[in-house]
Amino acid sequence: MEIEIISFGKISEFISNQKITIDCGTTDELKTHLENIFPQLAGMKYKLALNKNLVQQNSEIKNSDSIAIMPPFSGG
Amino acid sequence: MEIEIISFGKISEFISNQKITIDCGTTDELKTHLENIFPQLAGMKYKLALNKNLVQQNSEIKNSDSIAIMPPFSGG
Amino acid sequence: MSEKKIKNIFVDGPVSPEFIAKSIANHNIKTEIGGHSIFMGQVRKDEIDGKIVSAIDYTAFEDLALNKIHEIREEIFDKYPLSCMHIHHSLGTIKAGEICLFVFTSSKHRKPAIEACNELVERIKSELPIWGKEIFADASHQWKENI
Amino acid sequence: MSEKKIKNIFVDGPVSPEFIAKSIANHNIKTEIGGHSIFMGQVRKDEIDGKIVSAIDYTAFEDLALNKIHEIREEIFDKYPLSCMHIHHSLGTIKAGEICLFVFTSSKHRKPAIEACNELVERIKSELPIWGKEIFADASHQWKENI
Repeated sequence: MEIEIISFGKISEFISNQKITIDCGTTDELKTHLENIFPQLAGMKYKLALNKNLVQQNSEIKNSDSIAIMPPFSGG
Repeated sequence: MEIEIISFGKISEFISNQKITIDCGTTDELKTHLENIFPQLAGMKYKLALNKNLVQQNSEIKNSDSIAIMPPFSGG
Repeated sequence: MSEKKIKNIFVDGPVSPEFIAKSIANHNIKTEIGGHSIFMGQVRKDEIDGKIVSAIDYTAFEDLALNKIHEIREEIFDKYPLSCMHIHHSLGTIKAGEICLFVFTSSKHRKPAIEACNELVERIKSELPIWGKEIFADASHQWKENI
Repeated sequence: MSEKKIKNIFVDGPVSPEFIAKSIANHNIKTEIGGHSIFMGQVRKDEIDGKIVSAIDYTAFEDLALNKIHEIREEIFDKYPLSCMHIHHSLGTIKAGEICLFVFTSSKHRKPAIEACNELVERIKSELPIWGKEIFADASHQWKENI
């Protein structure tokens, strides 16, 4: 299936917004996959959002979902 | 000896600024004296200042000293 | 940044929003500051026994108050790493809705500014010889009590 | 005073002292208010490894941030008896000395305004998907980290 990847902050410097095709069906599986294809991500703290909701536990991904990859927040 | 009395807030409504002649030599004695001549003071919380310094313990009064009589503060 | 000279904190009448804006704007050259904390006291249109407060008339024992706030200022500067501290209290008649107290602290990181501001407000209310007379719409009055 | 519609908190560029003054002035008709608490974040000209920060460039995941701050807003209104709550965060390039965050709470008595303001600032910094890129005078950069 195809999902959309958007990235923010420091992570946007090495992962650009793009569509990718994946086999995996959960956010935990996606993390492993992302860390394989973007090795810089492996050493970093980051959170995912699935369709604009912060991922707080392993969640199922469906075709056409949007996944945001976010480094630690630094507003204010 | 003669001292100057100044008063503030609620207390200024029944004790006007004035000079009074007293025999007593300490602020504790003065309090008793003031409560005798101004009975309304007896039931109230108030603090004294001697020559613009808050009286925190019994202090000696000298001729021409200035005594401020102050009800609880309500600034802000 | 302890200051030796006694600063006046009293202003005649309300503290205006324009005055506060100017005070804030003055800090944009102080580029070591990361956080500002402000407290403002505003006169409330309280209802007391069926009567409406229309204003508070503030008086102070000014000499004593200025000595005391000087002492407090030094203590707060010693206790917290502050860049700036500004305190303004109104005297005279302040109408409901107007600002009668403006406390403004600034520091590199936010916490000292926030804590110093809170502590200043508490100390101003409990330690400064200032009195508020609540004026009702019918021109009667009662003396305010801080709780 | 819980609000149902999602309010925008983002402003392009710095929060100006005039905007803050106007925001304060708007409250003089709210005569049930007795205390206002304000926090302002200002961009610091930090020196990092010998390089000077000249600005911070803020970006956000706006949809997620606005949903989250809406949730926070409701929780804070439920927790404290507030009359008003205003939150503004800058996006884009904010120069050193300029204000990038403005949080403003008001209540009848001072404590709820003060506590709500502090709690909002902490939650904004830790829970909103906003990122600051520190731009150095030589045009290089590093990503800000909140401590």
